[in-house]
Amino acid sequence: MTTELVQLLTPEGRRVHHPEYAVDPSAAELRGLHRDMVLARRLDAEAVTLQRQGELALWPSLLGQEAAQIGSARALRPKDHAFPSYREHGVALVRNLDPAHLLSLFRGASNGSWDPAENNFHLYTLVIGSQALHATGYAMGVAKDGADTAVIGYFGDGASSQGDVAEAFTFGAVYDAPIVFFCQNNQWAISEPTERQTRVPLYRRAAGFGFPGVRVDGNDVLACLAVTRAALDHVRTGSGPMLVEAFTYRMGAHTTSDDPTKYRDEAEVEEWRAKDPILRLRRLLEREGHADEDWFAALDEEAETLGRRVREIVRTMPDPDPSVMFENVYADGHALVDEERARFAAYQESFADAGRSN
Amino acid sequence: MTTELVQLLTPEGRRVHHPEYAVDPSAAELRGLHRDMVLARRLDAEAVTLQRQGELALWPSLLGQEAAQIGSARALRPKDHAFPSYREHGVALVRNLDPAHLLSLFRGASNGSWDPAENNFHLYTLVIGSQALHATGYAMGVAKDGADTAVIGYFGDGASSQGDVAEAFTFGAVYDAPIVFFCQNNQWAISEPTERQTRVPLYRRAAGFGFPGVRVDGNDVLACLAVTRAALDHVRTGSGPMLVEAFTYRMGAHTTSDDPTKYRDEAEVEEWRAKDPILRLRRLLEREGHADEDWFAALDEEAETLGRRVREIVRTMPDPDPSVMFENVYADGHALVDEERARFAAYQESFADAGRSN
Amino acid sequence: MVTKSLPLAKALNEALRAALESDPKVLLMGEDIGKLGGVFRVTDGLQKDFGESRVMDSPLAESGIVGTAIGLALRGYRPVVEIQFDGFVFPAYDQIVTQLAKMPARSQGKVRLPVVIRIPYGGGIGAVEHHSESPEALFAHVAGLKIVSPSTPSDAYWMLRQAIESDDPVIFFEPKRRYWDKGEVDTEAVPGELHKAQVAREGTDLTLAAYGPMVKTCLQAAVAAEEEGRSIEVVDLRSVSPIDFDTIQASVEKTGRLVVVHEAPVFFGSGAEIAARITERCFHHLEAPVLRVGGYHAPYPPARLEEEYLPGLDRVLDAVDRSLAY
Amino acid sequence: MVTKSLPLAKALNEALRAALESDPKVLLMGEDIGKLGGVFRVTDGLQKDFGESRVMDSPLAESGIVGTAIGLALRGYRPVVEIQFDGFVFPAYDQIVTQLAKMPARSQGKVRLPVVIRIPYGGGIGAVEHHSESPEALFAHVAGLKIVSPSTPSDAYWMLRQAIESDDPVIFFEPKRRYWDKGEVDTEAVPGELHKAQVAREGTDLTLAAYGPMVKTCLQAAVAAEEEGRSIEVVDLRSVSPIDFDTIQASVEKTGRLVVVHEAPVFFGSGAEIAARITERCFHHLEAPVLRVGGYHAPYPPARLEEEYLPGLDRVLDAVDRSLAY
Ligand SMILES: Cc1ncc(C[n+]2csc(CCOP(=O)(O)OP(=O)(O)O)c2C)c(N)n1
Ligand SMILES: Cc1ncc(C[n+]2csc(CCOP(=O)(O)OP(=O)(O)O)c2C)c(N)n1
Ligand SMILES: [Mg+2]
Ligand SMILES: [Mg+2]
Repeated sequence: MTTELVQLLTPEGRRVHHPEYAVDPSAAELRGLHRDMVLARRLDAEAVTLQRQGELALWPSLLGQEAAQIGSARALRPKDHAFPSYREHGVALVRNLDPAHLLSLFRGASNGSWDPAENNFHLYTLVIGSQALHATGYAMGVAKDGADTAVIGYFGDGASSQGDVAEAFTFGAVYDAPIVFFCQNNQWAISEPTERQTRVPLYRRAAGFGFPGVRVDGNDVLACLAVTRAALDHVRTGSGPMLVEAFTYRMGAHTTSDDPTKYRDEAEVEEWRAKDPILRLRRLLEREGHADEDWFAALDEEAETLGRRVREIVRTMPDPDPSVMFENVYADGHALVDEERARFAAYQESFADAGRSN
Repeated sequence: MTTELVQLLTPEGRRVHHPEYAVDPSAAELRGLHRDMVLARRLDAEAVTLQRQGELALWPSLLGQEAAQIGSARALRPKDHAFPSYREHGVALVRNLDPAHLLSLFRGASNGSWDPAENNFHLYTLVIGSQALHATGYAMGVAKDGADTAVIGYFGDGASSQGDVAEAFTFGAVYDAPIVFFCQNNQWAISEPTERQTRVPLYRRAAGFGFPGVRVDGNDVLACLAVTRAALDHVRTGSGPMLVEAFTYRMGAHTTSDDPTKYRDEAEVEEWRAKDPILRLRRLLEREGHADEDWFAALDEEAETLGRRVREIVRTMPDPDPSVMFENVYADGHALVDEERARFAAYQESFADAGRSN
Repeated sequence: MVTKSLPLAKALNEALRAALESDPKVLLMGEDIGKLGGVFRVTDGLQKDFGESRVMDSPLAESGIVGTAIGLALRGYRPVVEIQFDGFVFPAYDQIVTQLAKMPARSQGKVRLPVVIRIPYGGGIGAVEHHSESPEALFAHVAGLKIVSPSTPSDAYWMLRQAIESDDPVIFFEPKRRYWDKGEVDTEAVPGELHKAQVAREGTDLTLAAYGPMVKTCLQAAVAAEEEGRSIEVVDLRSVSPIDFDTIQASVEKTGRLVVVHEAPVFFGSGAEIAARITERCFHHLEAPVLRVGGYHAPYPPARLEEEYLPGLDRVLDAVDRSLAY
Repeated sequence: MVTKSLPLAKALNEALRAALESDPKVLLMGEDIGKLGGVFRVTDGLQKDFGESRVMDSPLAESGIVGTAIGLALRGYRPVVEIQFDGFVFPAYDQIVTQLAKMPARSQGKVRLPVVIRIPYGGGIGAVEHHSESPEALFAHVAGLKIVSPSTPSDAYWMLRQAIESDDPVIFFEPKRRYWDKGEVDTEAVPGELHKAQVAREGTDLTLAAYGPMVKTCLQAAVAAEEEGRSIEVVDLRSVSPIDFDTIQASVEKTGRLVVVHEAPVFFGSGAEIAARITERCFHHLEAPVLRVGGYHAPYPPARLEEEYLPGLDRVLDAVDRSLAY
């Protein structure tokens, strides 16, 4: 496995040379990557806490996957488009999505309230694998437009088994669509280890569809940045898709509803703790002197501020007005929806009159 | 391509050595293969004619694919199971399925009237790709039973794009199912050439799912026999699926409803005519003296008899009784079906009484 | 006024051509729609004239077709998808009901998906299994979709153009056994509303409501009934979601009797919804229960039995008799 | 008599255990049903006791699960499939409606497919999108499938055992918000017929018909209505295909009024079919049109609005009032 894995930074924070992939970020860029990861983790941790306090319905934690998400997202150009699954809070952060949107979704106050066109960050997709086709179709459109834009589609190791993902590979390949399929192999699909989905490393799936695949150390933010950037450059040339498998680990539960002690050993988690993506970059920053204690302290402060903001957003988030149920189901109206909306309003009125509570 | 293609017999009917695959059929076996192919072609031609005469609703011709079908089917042991698509008339013949079943389906008199357990030949499946999963599930069952049985699942180049086929690859691989996926790449999916489905040869799809794939000359019955037999042996060992891509050509229209002049050049068809699978084996039989003129003449006679039998079957086939619509929808009955069946009978009765025709 | 006499399939072809001409964002996608022009030739000549980038032969994967159409719509395109036959829409069902139908609401209207899914549907052409089904009820239950089905070449032309212009996902069910029926098409007429029903024939004794292929059958039944002195009104629903209940109600308030006819199975079919709602709206006007004529609770039978399975003139007249007997 | 008080989810677990014990051909398949025991723990402990070969964690692909279950059934197995949540059944829709439902008829009965598909369904648990849907109507329209939904632990136990014993494909809808409700289960009682409705409470003024999660709501409504002097009969349908119209009819002939309640959208929902057929059967008995209470024609809303979307006590009582006002 190791030989197949692109790595530019060891768990100890030492740089490694790779014959094909390289990045040379400035000190400021390195600090930027670190900051993104720290903020993503803080946002995530706060959300987990809020869920425990009953403020959110659910939260899928990204813990452990910060490098895969931040590295890949930082490889995107502003005009590029990202199609997430449901765990890509780090990508959302890099794309400048207001966390209120994610929080409202997992609070159960919306099903995804943001405008994909605003940050070129598309809606979360909870049904496994579906978004791979949307991303591919989007990329097919980009190709038709002759635009210098690339698309990245995120999905998990479990998702790789869905027919939709295979069909996305076929459409992407046949239409030379500028899409990077970015698979975060966090080694678990809820309780199922990757062996329940595949016998061979997932990146190899690509070759059978006629495009390149590569496996990158998903806990190495530099490698994720370098490999994703190269992949985006590759697809931009019009030569069709590329698959990147980020080999990483889901450190937490699948979601706050899950109990991983039912199905996996703490020892495995421990092993991966040693490969922590944030610690790894911090070691590099320290070793190479790109950031000092003050900088780290300031970042901690910034993270705390973000945590407070997240709490504040959730605690002050109003419930939506029930009438929104009937809105936006159609653009051009629908007689039945109009009728039901009117009846619903009248029914609500009747309680206001009668004083009988709903 | 040629280097990838397993061939044991040239279009001129000369044997070729292959480092990995070999068969050494007796003269009788060689004649048997030839006979199967000739009979399959005759059955097919007769059905096409009958469709033109309005006796059948539709017929998908196997013309050109005789070697792929007979070679693969002859590789099966009696206990092995075949899951066809809708063009596998040659496989049906080898499995001893009464042609009346196929004819009744394409006459519109049944949707598939045979018992799969009788010949270990399953129902035709018209919805592209679905049967790949049934075959895989069956093979999973075989594995559970610890039986020494293998399963072969047929599908086309077009079908390779369907999500179900990819999912079948995943399930087959993950459960080590004894299944040979047999793709007849006849280079067309109705009007679409294989390039609409894939950028690379289809047999390579397998490696990305963790099992071997091989491309065989689909017009070479010896190679098809050898490769399929080896594949069946491979899957029988419990090491999971194998993919065989038989590279062949659909010489006729997609079905009798189709007009291929709209989308492909006669020159291409001509080119493949030179690679005819039957002629090729005949040349070998003649060159090596395994069969003489009398034998070929007797075979022609047998083929004519089959043709006559096919005509006879179709021309004397009764229309099913309308009441069969309500039969076998459920095993344990269903109140609504019972009610509708009774009403239908009463309604039919009323015409008998009133003399008003339906 | 530019009136031509066209078969229904050709009217659809002209509508697609006009849409491709008038809006560069319109795209056609589907299996065999390019060089072949579709198995029913509805897209005949369009790839030749508009190129492979706008008339795209797609890989053989319906979920892929609809899923990528959604992506193209997100990019600003207006894909018109062809599903080759009714029975082959189900591999795309998840993308249709979970993504296409819901994404606009999910995004609070920030995303609009102007995707049209054309489906030749229904029986009566002697085809093999899966080529004769009428699955409209399976889509009508799902909010976010609109479902229409024309019965004439003129409606075929205009309803398809309106469907393509709509910002909502529309499932466009084409009555395949009427593809070769000719009718006048005025390509400059100002069309009526896409989702309004039309009284196809006036009458006073009973209302027949139908859409798509069954409208013709109902009109024939009305003619036959007339000979027996019965005045039948025929309502061509045109739209299955929404259903224009106002027009049906107005008719039933006049006639007092309603029979709904469709090829799809009766159980959980359109007739159930219409019967339930019209009974609620017209409880004191109905002189007989709303009756339904449709397919049986059985898979579509082999072609040689389809005449027995499909609602034909006699079964419609039988229901008319039963209703009038109340 | 072996009676235990069990939560509904545990009753299902015991039914699966009993089925695995009594028939070596019974297999369980699904995502996360093994070590985890399913996200609702319905299969808890079963893989441990029966092994990985009989309780199979499957790849994440619903079409694959149902498609291979069909293959296993062809080999003589009796697969019981779990779909993790209602909203995730649609990738398997094609295999269910085109293959599972039709193959027995296609083969003229030579093939039988004793496959059970368990689906936790419905809302009320505060979940995110796709985890609260009620898609039963989308299956009931399809011939070849049977659809049931228990409302009590006892029915959960026995109906699941009967579904597994049936040689027909059965979609088994589990009322997930009632998983934790307790009830008496007698694992030795001789059960009634799987597809027969039961009068869950007798009454004389109006009939409420429901199934699955809404039965409890209807019983509560009946209690509340009693305080206002109204005698409500509650029919627990138990089966959505077939529907036991005889039992509903008998009730309506007594009460003269019917309100059908389900979580699924009203439009093209079960209530439509019941209203249409009962109106036909009881035209002269009905003193009011059959009314329907159900979901709106809108995607299931975000959890914080689900109380407004779901039919609750008040909406049921409102319909009762409206019916009685006729
Ligand atoms: C079609 C579908 N089936 C099942 C589920 C339930 N489910 C939610 S997440 C998940 C596992 C996904 O695993 P993976 O793709 O590896 O992503 P990860 O959660 O590890 O990020 C499952 C089975 C779903 N959301 N959609
Ligand atoms: C799901 C589905 N979509 C579309 C069709 C219509 N159709 C029938 S055959 C065919 C082409 C199949 O091509 P291929 O798999 O290469 O098999 P071949 O016909 O060449 O043997 C198509 C598109 C179908 N039967 N099923
Ligand atoms: Mg995972
Ligand atoms: Mg082909």
